[in-house]
Amino acid sequence: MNLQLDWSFFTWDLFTNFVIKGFYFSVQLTAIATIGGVFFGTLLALMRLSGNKWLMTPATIYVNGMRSIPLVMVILWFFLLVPLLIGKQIGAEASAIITFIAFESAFFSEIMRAGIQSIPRGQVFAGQALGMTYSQNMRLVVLPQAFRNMLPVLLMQTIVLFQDTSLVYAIGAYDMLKGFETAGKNYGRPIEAYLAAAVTYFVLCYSLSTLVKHLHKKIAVIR
Amino acid sequence: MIDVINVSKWYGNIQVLTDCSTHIEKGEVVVVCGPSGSGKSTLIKTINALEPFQKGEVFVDGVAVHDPKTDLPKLRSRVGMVFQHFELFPHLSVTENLTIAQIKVLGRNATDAKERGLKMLDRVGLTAHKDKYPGQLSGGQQQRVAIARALSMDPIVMLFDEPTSALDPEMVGEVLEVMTSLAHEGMTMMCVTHEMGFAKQVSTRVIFMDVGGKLLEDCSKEDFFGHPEARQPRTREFLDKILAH
Amino acid sequence: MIDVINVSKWYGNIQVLTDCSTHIEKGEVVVVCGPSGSGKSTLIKTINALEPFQKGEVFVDGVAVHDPKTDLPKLRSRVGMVFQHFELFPHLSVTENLTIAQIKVLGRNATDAKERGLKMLDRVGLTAHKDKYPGQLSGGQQQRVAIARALSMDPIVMLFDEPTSALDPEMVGEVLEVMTSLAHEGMTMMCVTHEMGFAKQVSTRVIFMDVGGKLLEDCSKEDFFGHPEARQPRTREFLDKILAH
Amino acid sequence: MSWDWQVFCQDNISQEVVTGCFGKGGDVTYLDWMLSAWGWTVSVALLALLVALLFGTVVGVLRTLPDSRFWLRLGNAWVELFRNIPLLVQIFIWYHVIPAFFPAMKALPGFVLVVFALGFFTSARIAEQVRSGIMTLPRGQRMAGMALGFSTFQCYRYVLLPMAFRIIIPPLTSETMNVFKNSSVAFAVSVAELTLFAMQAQEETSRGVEIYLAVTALYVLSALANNRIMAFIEKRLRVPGMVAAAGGGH
Amino acid sequence: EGTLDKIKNSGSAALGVRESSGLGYTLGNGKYVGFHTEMGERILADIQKELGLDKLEIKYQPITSQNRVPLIVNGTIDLECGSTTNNRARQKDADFAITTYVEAVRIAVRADSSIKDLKDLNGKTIVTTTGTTSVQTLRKNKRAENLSFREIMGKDHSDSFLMLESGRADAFVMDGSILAANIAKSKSPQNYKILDETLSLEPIACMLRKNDPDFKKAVDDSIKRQIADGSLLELYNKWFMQPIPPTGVNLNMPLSAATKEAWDNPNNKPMEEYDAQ
Ligand SMILES: Nc1ncnc2c1ncn2[C@@H]1O[C@H](COP(=O)(O)OP(=O)(O)OP(=O)(O)O)[C@@H](O)[C@H]1O
Ligand SMILES: Nc1ncnc2c1ncn2[C@@H]1O[C@H](COP(=O)(O)OP(=O)(O)OP(=O)(O)O)[C@@H](O)[C@H]1O
Ligand SMILES: [Mg+2]
Ligand SMILES: [Mg+2]
Repeated sequence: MNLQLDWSFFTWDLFTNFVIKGFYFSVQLTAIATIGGVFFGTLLALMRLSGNKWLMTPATIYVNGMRSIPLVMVILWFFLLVPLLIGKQIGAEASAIITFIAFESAFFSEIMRAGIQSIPRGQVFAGQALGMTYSQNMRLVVLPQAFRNMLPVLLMQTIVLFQDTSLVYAIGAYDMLKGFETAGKNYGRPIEAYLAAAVTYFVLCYSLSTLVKHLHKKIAVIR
Repeated sequence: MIDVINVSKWYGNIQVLTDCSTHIEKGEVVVVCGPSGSGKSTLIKTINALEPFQKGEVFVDGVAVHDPKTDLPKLRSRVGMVFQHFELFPHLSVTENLTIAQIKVLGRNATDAKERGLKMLDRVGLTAHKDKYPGQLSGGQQQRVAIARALSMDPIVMLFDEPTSALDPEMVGEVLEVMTSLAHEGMTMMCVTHEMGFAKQVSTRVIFMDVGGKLLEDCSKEDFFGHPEARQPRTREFLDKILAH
Repeated sequence: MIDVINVSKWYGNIQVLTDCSTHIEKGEVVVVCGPSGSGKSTLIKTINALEPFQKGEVFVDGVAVHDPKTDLPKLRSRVGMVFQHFELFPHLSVTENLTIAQIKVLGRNATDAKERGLKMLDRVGLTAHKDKYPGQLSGGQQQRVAIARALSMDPIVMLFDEPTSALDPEMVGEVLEVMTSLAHEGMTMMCVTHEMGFAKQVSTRVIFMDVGGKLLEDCSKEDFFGHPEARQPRTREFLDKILAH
Repeated sequence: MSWDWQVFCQDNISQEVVTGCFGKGGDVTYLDWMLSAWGWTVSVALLALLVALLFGTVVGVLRTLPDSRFWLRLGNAWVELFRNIPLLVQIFIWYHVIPAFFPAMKALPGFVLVVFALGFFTSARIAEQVRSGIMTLPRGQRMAGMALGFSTFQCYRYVLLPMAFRIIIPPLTSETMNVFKNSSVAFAVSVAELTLFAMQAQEETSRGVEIYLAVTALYVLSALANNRIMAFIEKRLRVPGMVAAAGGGH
Repeated sequence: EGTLDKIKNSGSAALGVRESSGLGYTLGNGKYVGFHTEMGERILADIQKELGLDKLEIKYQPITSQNRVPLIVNGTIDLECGSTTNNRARQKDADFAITTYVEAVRIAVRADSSIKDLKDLNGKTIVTTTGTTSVQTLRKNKRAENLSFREIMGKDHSDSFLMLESGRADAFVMDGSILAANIAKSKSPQNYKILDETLSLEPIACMLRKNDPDFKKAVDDSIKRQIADGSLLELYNKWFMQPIPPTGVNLNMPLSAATKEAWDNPNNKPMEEYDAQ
């Protein structure tokens, strides 16, 4: 074994200088994109399930298009094209947030669509039979159940999203992985930096998924 | 109270209701039976417009169900419906199941809704379970809650779609009991069921449907059970089969 | 042929079988009934080791089911089992359903297996459907295929777990008919069922279980149905309920 | 910025436009290069998918075995390990850290390592899907198989997996699309695939927009082809008479 | 609206900087340093004076080799002082200030290596970094000298260096300043050496938006001022001849003849014209 690790550079200062800022950004981006993605994703899912051609077709094209382009390309395109379209510059951070919401909406819409379809048709009938309108039925009966059913899958996508925030390197934004990388480069210790990143990501993502599993057990629909 | 006039329905090319007509008076208890896939569920669902149909007319308490201008949610809120698989909302407690539609649809305030809901829960004998979730109840209990939920909307008519066929045999009785007492109180009811005991005991009329959604019989229970010779061959064959074992 | 000796089983702290003992002779037809959750399915599944148990002994044709050294797949291949929800393999055609276990488990060649399978299919009257998939059959037909599948393994005993309770009422008859003819041919059978007509007609013995997996009754059908006064109160209550409607 | 699509016809050394757009006699135009990069992308993705399906199925099955704590734990550990660390970091570890412990691995080209890294990463997700596919099957199916005398292996082979795979084809389609997209990390270990091509070619030609557009189009094309193939498989495997494969009802 | 007006109106300027290159890098926490980074700050200070602004806020925007040209074109950054080679292709999209540093593409090997010049690379494995002009340089030399070697590419410079360090590659071909920086920061700098041979020369200059002659003149004037009063040389020595943060290593890279030549005759010739020499 010829791997000598040198952790001497790995001080608290380094953490506060390089990693924390990226961590905040990653978390912020993940949180905003998850909330926005679930919201718009649900709308897209409802459009796709509406049975109305004028709603279904654009939603389907949007979702399938977004899902077939690598995220890093979406980020780049968004960053390059939107200023040309609106004739005004938007910052890397804002651009990243908008891109992630737009991109994640496509993924969350697929998840929510499966979730909505997993609710037995009888539930919809029951809501209707009680006199609920379409939107009441969705809000009070279908979506709460769909959301509970889909929580584990939503979680998995959120973990992917948290890891994918590293792709913002393409437009010069700064996330947690970038923090570790930059530190590793400037101190000439990339292996140590990557190992630290692996451990940090693992601990964060694993805790997150454990947390959500507990939450899911709590709010899961008792059948 | 309910008028079904020449209703036909197709799924694509397949006809599932053929020229169905019937009339139900206030206080009548009508049992609908027939082989699987004959369109019993479809027929009963046309009455509160859960199933749209292409031809014919349905009136409930004078309201034209087939009219696109009719406020369907409002109509449905006045027609109680009970399903084969209960369809309680599993993410809501029993009390919430009983009150949510009263509050969101009828606009009752939470206190009134709860009072009304608990009264109906008491009627089906389940007050003790008011804070449980549907998943924590047995099938028979769930179905009784479902009946209470429908009743708490103060319906003018109750529709039942095979309310006991998903139940363990021991629990069938407790649900039929609630239905029987409802009938005795004068509730207008339309029930899809194969419980011939119930039909014999409480129904005023029996409708028999055959595949393709045809109403083969529509007569009083006395005629239906008392004069087999006057029935169609298909009806007799069906009755023989289900009464045999 | 089958010996169940002091079998007990727990899920965690909850006891689901309590000291169950019974003995079934070759050619006997035993009906098991009792309320939901009383452990009927669990008991019947201990016999072909689908449910492990912590205490007691089970012998099938002299083979010790509880012995860790027993070749369970081999034992199971000699015990036919029919489930409430048919459990045909939906991705295989009827013929494939009938032959796959013969080929893969018994090692028969494809021609023999097919011959045997089709013979059994004929026995349940479904030869015409041999190339269909389970999803294309009605419930009653699926259950009959399931019986044929079990029979084509040449079982020494057949276990039935509520074979008719998921069926439309009209189809119950056709399945019971097959079972009845099997019984008349001398097949050893153990049936969990609530079809009391079937029990009265063909069973030799009736076992009644109560919650907690206790065998409350284990007597001849004449005693069970003919002498209600000699039965336990719980048994009488149960019989009253399910015979009432 | 103005368009300049001629850039693809340039020779990658002299930067001169070649007639016919394809290089002759060992010369390479950017178009040649891009097409070969596409080939690498497809190769990495397909091989990684193979690895992922293999390991994902095994691990997914391990996590559904009745009463076997050990295998369950092992399966869970596998999934958690490979899905909670960013792919890029995993690749780095495969390439730089693990060979330090096993020097023999240094001889392996980046291509092989990336196939395994991407394959294992994806296998965690496929294992989840396989597991949930098996779990959605009615419990009675396993019972029925065992009652007929199938061994556990036979039960999975003939009864559970054929149905589970049919059920999970839609999420599996998404996953295969992800593998194509994720294959872009292969650039980190010097596999000349599309992303590496894009980064390098845009640097050399300064026609970033044209290069990225073309590369995006190739990714979309791959996804589309992938989607059609999966739809074809789904159709071929569709069981007659079965509606709502996901085992709705009971 | 010219860039000068934009700066005047907004009271701020966006400076494109590098996060880890020989001429500019970050200390973390939003702090960017290095020879070209500091030079860029001085240029902006001169512009502030010229515009008569009390205050000029510098917005640092870290850039990568993939996005720097689009960022200049779409106006995210006003001036980029990182390590961008001035070449003809880029000149179609952006303008360059006068050359302030002439980079020599060179070869780094392990100290105990028998490789002495380009020809010794025959049959060896060479690493370079994706998205750099060195890849092209290497490719040209490969054909010109009729060499056959295996070429691998690191994701970034530290990755490439790691491949040299771990023995996956026999040589690392890259800009001299980057090689020097990576060696200096490594665990044991004495284990590596940079060969004397120069594979090509590349002029490095600040980049700015095309067709903005006023802004270009202001930038060029400031650089000329810095050359003339010797402050640029001082700055050079600060970053290349003295210990630098964060670890306090000394790169020890005296001013090259080519860079000196560029300072003495301010110009913005693209890379292609250097090749011709
Ligand atoms: N969404 C649908 N698309 C096509 N055909 C349908 C649909 N829903 C129902 N059908 C068909 O309509 C016919 C009538 O169905 P319906 O559910 O009303 O029968 P039923 O008498 O209630 O049967 P069961 O006793 O099984 O509940 C059946 O042949 C059924 O296959
Ligand atoms: N996997 C399990 N974990 C915990 N408890 C279980 C499990 N499976 C069954 N039980 C419990 O064991 C008891 C007996 O179950 P079993 O299915 O044998 O009853 P049954 O008599 O067949 O009922 P039914 O008529 O509903 O089929 C029930 O109380 C049930 O809740
Ligand atoms: Mg029905
Ligand atoms: Mg049971």
